[in-house]
Amino acid sequence: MFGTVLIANRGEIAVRVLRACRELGIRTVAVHSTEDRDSAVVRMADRSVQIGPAPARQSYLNAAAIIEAARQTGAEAVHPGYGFLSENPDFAEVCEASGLTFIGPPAEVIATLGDKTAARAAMSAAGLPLLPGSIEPLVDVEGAARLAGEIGYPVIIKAAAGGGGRGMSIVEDPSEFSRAYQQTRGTAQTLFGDGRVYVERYLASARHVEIQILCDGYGNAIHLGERDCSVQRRHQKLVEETPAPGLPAELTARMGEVAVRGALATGYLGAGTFEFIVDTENNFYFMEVNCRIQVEHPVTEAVTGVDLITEQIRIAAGERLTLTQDDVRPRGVAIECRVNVEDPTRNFAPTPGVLEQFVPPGGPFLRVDTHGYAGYRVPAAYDSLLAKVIAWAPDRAQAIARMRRALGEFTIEGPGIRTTAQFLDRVLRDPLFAEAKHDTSLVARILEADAQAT
Amino acid sequence: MFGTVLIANRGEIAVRVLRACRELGIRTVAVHSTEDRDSAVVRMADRSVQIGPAPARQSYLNAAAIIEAARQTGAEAVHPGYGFLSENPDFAEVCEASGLTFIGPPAEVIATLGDKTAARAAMSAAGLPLLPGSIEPLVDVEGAARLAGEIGYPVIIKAAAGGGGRGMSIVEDPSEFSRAYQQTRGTAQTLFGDGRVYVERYLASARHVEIQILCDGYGNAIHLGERDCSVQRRHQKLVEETPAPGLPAELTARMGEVAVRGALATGYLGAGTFEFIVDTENNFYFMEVNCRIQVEHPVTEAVTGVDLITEQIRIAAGERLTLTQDDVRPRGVAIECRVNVEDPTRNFAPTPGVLEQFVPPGGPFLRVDTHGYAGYRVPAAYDSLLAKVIAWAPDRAQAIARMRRALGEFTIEGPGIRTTAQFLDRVLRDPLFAEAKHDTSLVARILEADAQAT
Amino acid sequence: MSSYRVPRALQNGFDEHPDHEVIELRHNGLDEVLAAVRQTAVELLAAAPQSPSTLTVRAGTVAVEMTWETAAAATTVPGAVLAPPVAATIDAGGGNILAASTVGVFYRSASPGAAPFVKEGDHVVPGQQVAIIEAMKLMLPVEADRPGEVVEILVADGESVEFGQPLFRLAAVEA
Amino acid sequence: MSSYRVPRALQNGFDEHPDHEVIELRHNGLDEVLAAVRQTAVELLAAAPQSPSTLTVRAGTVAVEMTWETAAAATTVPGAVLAPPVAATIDAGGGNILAASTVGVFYRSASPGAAPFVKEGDHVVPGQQVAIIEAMKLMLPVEADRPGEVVEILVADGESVEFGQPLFRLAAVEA
Repeated sequence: MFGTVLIANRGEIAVRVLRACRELGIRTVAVHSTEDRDSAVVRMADRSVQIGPAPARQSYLNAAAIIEAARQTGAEAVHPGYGFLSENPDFAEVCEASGLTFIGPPAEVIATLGDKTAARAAMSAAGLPLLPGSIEPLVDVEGAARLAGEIGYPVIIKAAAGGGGRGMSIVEDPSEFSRAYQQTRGTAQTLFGDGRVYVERYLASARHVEIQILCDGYGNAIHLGERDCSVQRRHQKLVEETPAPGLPAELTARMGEVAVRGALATGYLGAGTFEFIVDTENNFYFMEVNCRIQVEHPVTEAVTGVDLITEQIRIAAGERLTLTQDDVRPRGVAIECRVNVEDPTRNFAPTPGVLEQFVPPGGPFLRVDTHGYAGYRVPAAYDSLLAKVIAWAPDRAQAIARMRRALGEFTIEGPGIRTTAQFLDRVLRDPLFAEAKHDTSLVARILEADAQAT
Repeated sequence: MFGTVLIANRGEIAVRVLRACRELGIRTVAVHSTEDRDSAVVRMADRSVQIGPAPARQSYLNAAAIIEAARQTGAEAVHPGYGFLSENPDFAEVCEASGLTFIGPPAEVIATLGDKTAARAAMSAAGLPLLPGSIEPLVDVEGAARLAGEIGYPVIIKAAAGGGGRGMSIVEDPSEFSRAYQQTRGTAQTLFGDGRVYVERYLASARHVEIQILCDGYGNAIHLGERDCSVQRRHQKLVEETPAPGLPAELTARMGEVAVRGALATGYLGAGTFEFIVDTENNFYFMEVNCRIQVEHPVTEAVTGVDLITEQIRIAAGERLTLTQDDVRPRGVAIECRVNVEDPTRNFAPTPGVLEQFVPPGGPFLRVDTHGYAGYRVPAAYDSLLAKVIAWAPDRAQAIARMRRALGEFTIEGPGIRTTAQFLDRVLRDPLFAEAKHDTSLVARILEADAQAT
Repeated sequence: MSSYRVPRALQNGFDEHPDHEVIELRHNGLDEVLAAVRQTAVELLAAAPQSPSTLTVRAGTVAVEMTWETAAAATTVPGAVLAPPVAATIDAGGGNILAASTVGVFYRSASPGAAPFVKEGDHVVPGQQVAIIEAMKLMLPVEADRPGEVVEILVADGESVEFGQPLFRLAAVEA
Repeated sequence: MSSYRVPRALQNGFDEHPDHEVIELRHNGLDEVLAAVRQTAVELLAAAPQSPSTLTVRAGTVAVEMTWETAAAATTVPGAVLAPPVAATIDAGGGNILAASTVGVFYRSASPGAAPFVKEGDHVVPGQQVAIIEAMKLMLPVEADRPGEVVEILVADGESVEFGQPLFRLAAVEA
């Protein structure tokens, strides 16, 4: 096992990784920008190194500074958390080149799965179901239009190098196709320096369901069930839960099997997530693989009892998976709510500032992961995620009741500070959500409804 | 289900009960002394009523004021928590007489089980194993001495009305017996106005293991496994865990069965605890029944997933147990540490005062139940229990590592404030505890060892 | 009624802390110590609300075990009973307030329709009954604890009051 | 070496926030908006550390989606590369301090045994090299950003430094 691990991240996930290291008896190094000098992880870590100014490019995205900090502190491994450099194959490569273990998949696996067309090709070869669409990038507009016709409208045109809801167009009608095609290519070229695009069937009503997997370096791979992340605002997840409500167990079991197959086919290592969309007829289609731990990993931990960060670290240290697929016995229901420092009444504008009061909820079957504390100044430079509240219960109704109790208890106050806690409660009490009849359009519906109501 | 419940307690358990009520959609009434005017439960409750001055006799033990507060607020039921009036049969009786549901067993059951000799008689009739000793109270010193001889020394003489380590004498040698007998009778008479005593075998090395039970009003009773509470300082529990480390599963299963039998035999209702001691040969003996929820109930909740307070309330509301014995499938290991506001270096003297900083630990598989908050003034008038930290893990070693991580994170600061957190860590890292070779003498051994070391 | 008998839990005493467990205890002049503690407890109770806990703690003997229980301990003094506090008024903020000594319902007159015990402008003398608080069907007289003029009646007839709630504002008068 | 190629994650861009999911997005002049945001990001980055996030957020259009990413967004400006920050010194507290512009190892001379670039008492001019910081085997010159007299050298030769760590104290001199 490693003696010292460098945590190349900030916020709640940095604290989460630190806790896992501490429980494993591993010394921790926190790297931070000038902006995060007083952050929770810096206070908790055994050592800390200031690696740059506020802008992420010069600090949390500054591979050179992070590698140098690892050298200075004698760290043997780097945990990238999520975001920042966590899915950067070059960073993974530099780590290995510098004699550091990158806690994640090998660089080439990240590279392949990070390229949408390459990932689609690999998964289709592994027999995973894909939305009808192109495997290879399209070459000319005529071929593209022909394919779109075969697929059937509406279709979506996506940049091969894209992601995060950028560089894509939904086309409802054939007459719009060629214009949208050219436009998307242009966008992709300017945005990503890579004009390759592909086209696939567009699903208006769908649910976002993902499978958590773990793979060791000895060909052992398991899945830890699914997460439903359909409650999103502009592709930002707000609420995640497991199991996926209303989906047949056989369906999610099958999704788990194919995810494991896909992982083994690509030589995956560590913790990863296979994203699928599920249509109204319960057909599921592979979307992409996330080569990192995810924000919502705690709901999986809550029902399985498996500490995913600890597993990541053990696998990276060369240990074998001690869990078999049979050992994974999910129990009950877990829901996560993301409490962001944003003002829902002002289009979710971030409200950075000082937290004069900060009292997270507590009590039975409740978990809070946060880097917040009374007196903490939430910087404007980074993500608005302040805390994750995770509630467990034997069934979904009780889990929702527990989460609503917890959100009500959460005290966060400071000049100009607003949070999404109340809005999350609004979502939880929405009939569509309560009856699990919602899809990815839920939040938009709620916002429209409330807007008209006022 | 009740519309409004009055919480006749204070501190962390009052907050715990409030959370359960809120999740059940029940309105809450907090009653409090002048001293607790700004307490957490008062801030959280839907309504609060000040029932008296600081001394418990005039507030939390003031049945008349509590009943009147219930009448004023339209409460339909009273949750007594632990301590105070929770095991007072007269209070249970007054509640019923006033048309309030007492959330606990019927008055007559509390009365029977509250009387040590009556409880011993009832349990021996139900076939539970008792330590060799007298069932009926002793009448004369000669008979007592004869019985002591038959039992074999050392013996312990206990007041029938006693409890909590008061009104008892351990006798090592027959020559001491009659003096100790007279002395104990005198103590019992002055202390409890009841001079009845009985004698039983005294075990020098023993473990304290208790069984959690639940009984509904329809003859259904289940047990939820055991708790080992052997880490005690002068009969005060410091650390509790489940399962009991090193005890064979068949043994604890048998203890569970006899506890259920004893509960059914006495017409028990609600949540209760059967206390046993287990000797070095794994023989177990019934000690007493606690007719209340206990401080350490969260460890049972952590491994079973059952919310014991919610079950108490449902049962009191006349609902049937939805759980069968087969549904109770404990998973992993849970440990609770009690963080008291005491100074271990000054013989655990309480250190009341203002908490200028109060940041409980968080993160995966961790629970904190507390009434503390930054700015809270810990009153001198009541118990020194400030927070309960509960850690869960798949195995005991990881649970201990997690607990030590959590205790290290816990920030509690204020003028004159000291806590037991560091001492608890000292206990957790003791080899005897780590190897589960400890008994109820562990804390005394540690304190002696450390005293000699300095 | 039953609540005025000595409740068994109070006879057992000391059970304010829930988790005493009886497994081993050396016999070391237990009753002398207990007697001392009981004596202290009684004296301290006679004195102001809090201090007992901290004071007995400083003893640093077996008595430490008992300090947390002081409040309850006091109730085990032979003869103690669980009765509503006597209705002697207590002083809550500003020496000119008569406050409720118990939770209950406030009545200004002995019976419906009867004349109120006092009205604004009246002068009262120590021990004079000025109202009734009904708690658990017991009528508890509220008495003035000092001379004064009733300048304001702060609670309406028939209203519920909690412990320490201001009932009357008095103005000092020449004796 | 490899870390100086444009990392793919940065080309994908905007992945600082981990949880964008692509399920539905109406096509509404996307690239114009993006162009505007990119432009803003570039300008803001040129300016001081924080503000970009808050500023672009106030737009209240699709652009809101992108504000959290500003820091990363800037790195996607075509031609951006992941190189150690240039070694122009920054000012950390008290206008008379030359501070480290990167994490690395501090060297006072060009090579072991060679004469130090500067010693206490020397006068330096803007742009004059005063030390080297080695980061990832790159030798990055540390240059004075203003004229002054070296009154104190705060780090020993060969010591590790973090970003913003004071290296030299200068005293102002007559120009």
